[in-house]
Amino acid sequence: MTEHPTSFPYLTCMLLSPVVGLTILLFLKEEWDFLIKAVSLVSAGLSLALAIFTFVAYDKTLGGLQFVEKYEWVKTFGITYFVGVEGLNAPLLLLTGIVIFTGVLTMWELKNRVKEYFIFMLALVTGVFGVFMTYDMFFFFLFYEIAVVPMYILILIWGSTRKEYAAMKLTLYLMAGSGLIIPGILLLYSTSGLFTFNMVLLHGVKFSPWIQKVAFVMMFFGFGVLAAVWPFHTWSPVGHVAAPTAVSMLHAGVLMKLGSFAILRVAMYLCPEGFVYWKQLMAFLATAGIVYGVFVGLAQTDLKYVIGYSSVSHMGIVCLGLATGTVDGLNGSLFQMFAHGIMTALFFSAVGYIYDRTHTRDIHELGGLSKIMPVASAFFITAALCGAGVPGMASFWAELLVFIAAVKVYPVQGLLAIAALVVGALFALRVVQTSFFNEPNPKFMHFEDVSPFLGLPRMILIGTLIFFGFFPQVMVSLIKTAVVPFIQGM
Amino acid sequence: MGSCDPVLLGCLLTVFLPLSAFALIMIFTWRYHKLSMAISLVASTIPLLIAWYFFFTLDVKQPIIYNFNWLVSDQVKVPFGFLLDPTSVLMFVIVATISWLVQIYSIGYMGGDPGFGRYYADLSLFALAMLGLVISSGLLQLYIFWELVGLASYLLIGFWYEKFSASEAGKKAFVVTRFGDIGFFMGLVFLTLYFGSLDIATVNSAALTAKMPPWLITTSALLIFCGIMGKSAQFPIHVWLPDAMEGPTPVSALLHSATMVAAGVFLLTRLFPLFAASATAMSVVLVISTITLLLSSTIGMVATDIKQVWAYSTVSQLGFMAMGLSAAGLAAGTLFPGYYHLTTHAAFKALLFLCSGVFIHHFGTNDFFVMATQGGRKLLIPMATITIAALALAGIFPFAGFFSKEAILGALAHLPNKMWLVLGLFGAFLTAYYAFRVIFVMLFPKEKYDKYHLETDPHAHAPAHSHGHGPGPGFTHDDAHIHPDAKPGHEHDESGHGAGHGHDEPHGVPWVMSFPLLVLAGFTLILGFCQGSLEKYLLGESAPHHIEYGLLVSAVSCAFGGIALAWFDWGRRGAKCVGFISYVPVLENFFIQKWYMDHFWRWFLNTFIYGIFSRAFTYNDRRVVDGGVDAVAFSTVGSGRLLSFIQTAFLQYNLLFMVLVLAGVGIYLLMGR
Amino acid sequence: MNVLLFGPELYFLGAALIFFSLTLKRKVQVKADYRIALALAAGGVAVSVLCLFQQGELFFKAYKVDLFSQIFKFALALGFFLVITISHNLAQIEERYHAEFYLFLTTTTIGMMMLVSAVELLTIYVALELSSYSLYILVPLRRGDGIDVEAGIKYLFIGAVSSGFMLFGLSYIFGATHSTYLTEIMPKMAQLVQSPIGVLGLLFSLAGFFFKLSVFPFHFWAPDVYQGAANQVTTFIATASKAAAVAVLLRLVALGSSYGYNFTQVLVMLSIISMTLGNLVAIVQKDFKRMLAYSSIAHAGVFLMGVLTIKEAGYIGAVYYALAYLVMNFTVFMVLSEVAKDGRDLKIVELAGLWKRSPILGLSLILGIFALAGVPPSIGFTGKLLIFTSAMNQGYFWLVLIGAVNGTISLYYYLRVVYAAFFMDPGDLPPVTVSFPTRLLNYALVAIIIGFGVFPDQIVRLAQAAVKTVL
Amino acid sequence: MLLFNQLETYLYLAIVLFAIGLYGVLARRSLIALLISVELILNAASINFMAFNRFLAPHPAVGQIITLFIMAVAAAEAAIALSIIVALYRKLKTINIEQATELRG
Repeated sequence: MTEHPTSFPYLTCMLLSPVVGLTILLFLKEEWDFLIKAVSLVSAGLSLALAIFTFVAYDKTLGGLQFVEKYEWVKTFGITYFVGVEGLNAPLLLLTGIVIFTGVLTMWELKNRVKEYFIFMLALVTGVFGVFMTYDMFFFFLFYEIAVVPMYILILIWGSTRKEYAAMKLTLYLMAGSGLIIPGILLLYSTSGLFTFNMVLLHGVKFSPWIQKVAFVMMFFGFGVLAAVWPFHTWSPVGHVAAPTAVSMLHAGVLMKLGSFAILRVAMYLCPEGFVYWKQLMAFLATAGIVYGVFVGLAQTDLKYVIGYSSVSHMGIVCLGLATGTVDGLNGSLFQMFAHGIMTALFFSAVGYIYDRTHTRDIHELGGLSKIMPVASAFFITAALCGAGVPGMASFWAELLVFIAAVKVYPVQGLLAIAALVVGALFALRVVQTSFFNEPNPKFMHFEDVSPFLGLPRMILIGTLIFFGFFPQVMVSLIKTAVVPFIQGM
Repeated sequence: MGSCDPVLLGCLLTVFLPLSAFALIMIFTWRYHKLSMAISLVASTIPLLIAWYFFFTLDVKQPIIYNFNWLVSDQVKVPFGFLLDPTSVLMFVIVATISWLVQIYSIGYMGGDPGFGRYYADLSLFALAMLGLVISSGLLQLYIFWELVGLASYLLIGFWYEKFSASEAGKKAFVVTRFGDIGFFMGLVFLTLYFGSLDIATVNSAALTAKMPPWLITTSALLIFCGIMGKSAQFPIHVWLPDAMEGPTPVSALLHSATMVAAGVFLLTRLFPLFAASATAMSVVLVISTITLLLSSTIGMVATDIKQVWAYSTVSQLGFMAMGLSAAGLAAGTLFPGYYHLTTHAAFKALLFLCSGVFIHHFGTNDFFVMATQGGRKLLIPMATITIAALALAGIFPFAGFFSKEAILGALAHLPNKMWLVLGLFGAFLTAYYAFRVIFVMLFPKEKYDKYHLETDPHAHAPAHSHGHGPGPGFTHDDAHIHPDAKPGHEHDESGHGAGHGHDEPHGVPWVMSFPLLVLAGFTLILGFCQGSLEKYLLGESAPHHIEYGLLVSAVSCAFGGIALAWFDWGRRGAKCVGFISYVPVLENFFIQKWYMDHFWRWFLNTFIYGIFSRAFTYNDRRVVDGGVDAVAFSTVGSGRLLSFIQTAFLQYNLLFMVLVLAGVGIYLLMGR
Repeated sequence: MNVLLFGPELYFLGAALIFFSLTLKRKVQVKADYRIALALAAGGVAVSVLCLFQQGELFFKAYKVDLFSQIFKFALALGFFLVITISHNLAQIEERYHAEFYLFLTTTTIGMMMLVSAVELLTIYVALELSSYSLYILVPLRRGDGIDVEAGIKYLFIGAVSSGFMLFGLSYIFGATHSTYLTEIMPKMAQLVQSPIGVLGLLFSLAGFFFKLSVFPFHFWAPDVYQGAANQVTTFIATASKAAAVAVLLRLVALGSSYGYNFTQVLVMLSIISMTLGNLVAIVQKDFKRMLAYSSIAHAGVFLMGVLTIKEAGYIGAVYYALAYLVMNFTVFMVLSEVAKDGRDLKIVELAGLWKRSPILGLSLILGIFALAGVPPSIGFTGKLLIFTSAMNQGYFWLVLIGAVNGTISLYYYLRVVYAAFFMDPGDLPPVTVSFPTRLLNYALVAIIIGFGVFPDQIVRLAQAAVKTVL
Repeated sequence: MLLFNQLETYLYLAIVLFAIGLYGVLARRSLIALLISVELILNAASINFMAFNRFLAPHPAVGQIITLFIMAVAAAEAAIALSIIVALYRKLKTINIEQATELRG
């Protein structure tokens, strides 16, 4: 992979702007509510701006790794600070930027322990950015855990339903995952003979098949936990239900992508033979997740549970795309990561708004909301339609690519997954109809609709969805620049 | 894409005007009714002009194709483009015209409705999707617009969403058609596996299909036909269409009679060569369409809701078109008869609906018995036009329906097995009967209707069933998807669009509503005589038109027979006003229950989707998967509690333990050396 | 001879004398004693830094001064200083015993300092006993209703028995190699592990050091002593003495390039059992100090993992982690003794609402806890990862796997602390007032924990240089 | 006379002594007895040192020196142990280890 060093450390700035933000927050007073929010919004906005910049400024004709920064970190152990942007992570950096920015806006009404909230949220985001941009396994894992752990406190303090249980479960589950990841990573490190954590260098090493199989399966399950690969998904609905709005947005929108991205970036990238050996299993689990998710979601009555299970299903699609190991599949998979991230963020922010008003998420209790707050419902319905794979939304293209690729490689699983779409539609519309298109619930008559300011973040998300729904090529052409060499390298 | 080519420009405008209209209204102007209406009208008028311009001036003997890359992944390539050939242009004209007329009509019909703006936004969305579908150059693009059409229909059917049955119907429509679309999509995937590209021209090129393995052709053709079944409401997934009548009547006229449901048949014609390449597929199509024809016409005989009657007649006519096409495919015929019938049907069925719309709007009921008793025939224009339309539907010379039906029966006649012809004729007979049942009732109202009507009001039947299959624990009423008796009731007009208008208008019909009627009536009259030219336009040459008199006679006699029977039952002075069918109560009830199709699907849904899969998976998720995780956690803590007993309070036990372990290790080392 | 070679030890000897004279005077001046102690401790740190790069041998080669030893002497001096800093509220020790407290703290520090640079069996033994005996006395110094003496007596006897084992083992080693100098024992190690006497000797003599490090099965004293001793004493045992134990263990194990398969297996097993047992039992603890005791047992397993690689990388990891452990463990104990002003044993639930009662302590606590749990960005994470890495390099796949899984288990009880501190309602628990110096200390600790976690390079280089002198 | 000129004799003696000491530590309940047993263990070690020194060691005095040291250390240990035992007696009114069972689990 060719590396093009950068003139200005854009990525480091992207990484540091949340850090700086939270350091400033540390010294602000709890009472300066607005200032705190403003600071976090600025730092989030800055990183969003940089993310957009890298997304746009990435030179597709040049390809390879761009904006590369590389410093010796710990020579003795071959740790390097090595960040860069390519087609694989550019969309995800953008996704992170958008979600965190909208997330901060969404939580603008937060009253309780504002300062700490934004501190932890920014810490989490730092981790996410780091994972997406780094090419050194040490830092990869470091950021990975930074991204995972603050979730515990975020859910614990600002969460809602069964939060103690959910927070503990989620954290331990993910940590158990990293309990598998560490040995996997270290196995590669120590058997490579290079004693370096630099992934690009490790990619050059030809590991013995046995090592690859072991390392791959460990990392697949380790990261798979975070990607809610069936049957390691149960933390996700519980966690999402418990988490506060913006955290659910970040978690379902971005963190789950961390898992799938890590599977791609570390497991598949470093152990191609291991991937070939295990991909049948991957495909099977992915399909199971897709089908399973929709069917279980069909029986849920809590909006967030419904979304949680739809995420399980959609992440299954991502995983299926990865399992195909074809250019189309990977394009679709990465596109789906992006699209689903935005979509779920929209879902949760819509639900969050509704929940803050009505204090219920029971789909029967909120009937006919679209009479009372049409805009808020419109947000949710858009997301639901996107989830049902309606054309004109970004996720449609992603699913299209994945399914076509999947049917080529795994006809049975592919067709099953496609068939699951019917239930998917049923499941989305059931929720929409029950909680929005119905007799309005008199209890909620007095609630007012989304204010333009609070509507802004949701509009941003919808805009993104529709933009990429109409111009998918913008995304795919970028992703392709990385995926094609990736596949050839495997 | 900023090309100066006027044709291309036209195509682009056709797609992007409605799109922008939809966006504008949805985002900004949906609060301002008049403005939204204006925008939408503009955005539908220009495509209309373009359509007719193309139709008359453009020479499309050689298909005109534009393609742009929309999405280019590795092997998957989705072009965005336009294909202008006779088939698409004709459909283009039909769609543009009727949607324009309906938009005009809706000004009167929907006036004063709170959701007026949203209504027009949805109409624009539909126009966008339908037009895009018609002139799209690739199958994937077609599929995309196909889905969008479904979305639009979902929104429009559920337009009065605060009425539960309406939103139910919308969801039902979406899901059921989606069910077919999945098949369509799979078919496309299969085709891509073979062709790589899904260019319609490529797929249709006989050379390629010849090389294709037969099983692949058959499979993909049948899968695609699933999509057609969904959209064109063929048996057994026709169930959504009658419920779709929950939507506003103009919507029913536009989507659920003239254009959208015809999209399925359009696709059939679009891919006629592909289908024709597989006899198996075509015979399946023939069987299914025949069943559809008979089933729906029989149900049409007993329905008392005027829109239901026309809905079922639509289903039957669609079946009839499919019959024509498949027969042609089997007997090496042309796609003309089916397509021709599609055209004429679009005209007179839209007319039927719009007329009924006038009545409904005026009397505030859907029940034509009530309309009749309240003096429906006083409304002259609609009464006249509806009669014309009914004549056309029944296939009486010189109305359009006559010619197209002739054509189709001709195609059927070419089949070696004459049974199909007979069935077709029988269908025609039934059609004539139920059409004129309505007409006669309206024309010659009798007093006893109310009594009769009260007796056999379908509301009196079925209701027990609908909520009878209680969705199991955990599934509450919102899961009751398919209401066997989800029919638009009277409450519709009170709660729904009746806001502020309806009965109070003095009399007659606003011009915006009567004008489209007249136009359509005109079409119904003239279309019949354009057969030759249309055929020439479509196929390039007009086949020598030898009329088989036997067939002609039998057909006409069937039609008149039906009308006569209807007259005997309903029209003549002192008629018993009971359908002949009621002499066989079992059969009648069977028909009234719509062959129990809804009950079947309801049962299917409850048993399998909700009952077995969903519940089982949920249980598994709670107990097995999640339970396993929790079990691991608990066992960890438990083992900690157990191990904590090693640390006794008593010093010497600890020492003993220590010494023993040390001794053990020592022995291990000494042995292992 | 160059006096600087023996600098730190001499300094602390002097300090011990001063404290001894303090014990003699009639009237009790707590504040004055504290100030003197603080000054002396600070001076000790300074001296140890001054002598950091000394090299040489003393007392007929029985005493080796090299970077390795000096680093640990610095660590010990630092630990001593830190413990003194939190000794401003020795509520649990009677005023008239404060001077003794300082005195014995100093002597045990001297003992450990000698321990880390002793390279002769007798010296090691004496130094070890010196450090241990002072602690034996420190434990029951606490005023209390008997659990202190109970802890003391248990500590003493477990210690005595294990040192008995050690001595017996040493005698065998002496017999097998005819020498008491490690430098002379080293070459003979290869055939030593062949003879039964040699094996037993080695095993038994390790007992004493395992006891210091509280490795299974010599861990029994840890929970009782941690809980029974005064908070400051516990802090010292948990930080400085751990570092010393790691140091001497590294030095001793470094002797044999290979102990043969079985012996290594034994070490692996002990490491695994220590980690697992410690973590599992810690889950069910209610008392904060007792929980930390079990966590220290678990950490002993981690240290052992680093030690048994007997490779440079592993040693670097161990040294790094020892220093890290000193800092992060101290951070937690500091919070503990700040919250428990009256020096009582703190139940975990008594941390409730700490974020509200004292945000800065809350911050330090969460960072210290996360560092102990090995969560980035913290020295704990980096150190642990370095150790795991080197262990993996030696091919201990399962060991690393189990270690990683143990990390997950440990997170469970660490998170319970976070839960208490950040979520539980303080109820009527009083707010915690933090003096300005302590606040500074907090900031410094936080900075160290994060800073050296993210930028470990300097420490690693230092450790590398140190390890080179041992291996 | 041969018996006394063999290393093994002393080694076995030491082992026996060690075993007795260990047994005492594990079996007796009185803290004083425990202390005595610990001393026995130390003495066993001393005997080893002496014996090895006498029969094998190149340097004549090392073992004896070590033994001297051990004696000194043991003395110190005894002092400390006794003081703690006294403290224990003050607080628990017993020197029976069975009574000191507060800390557990």
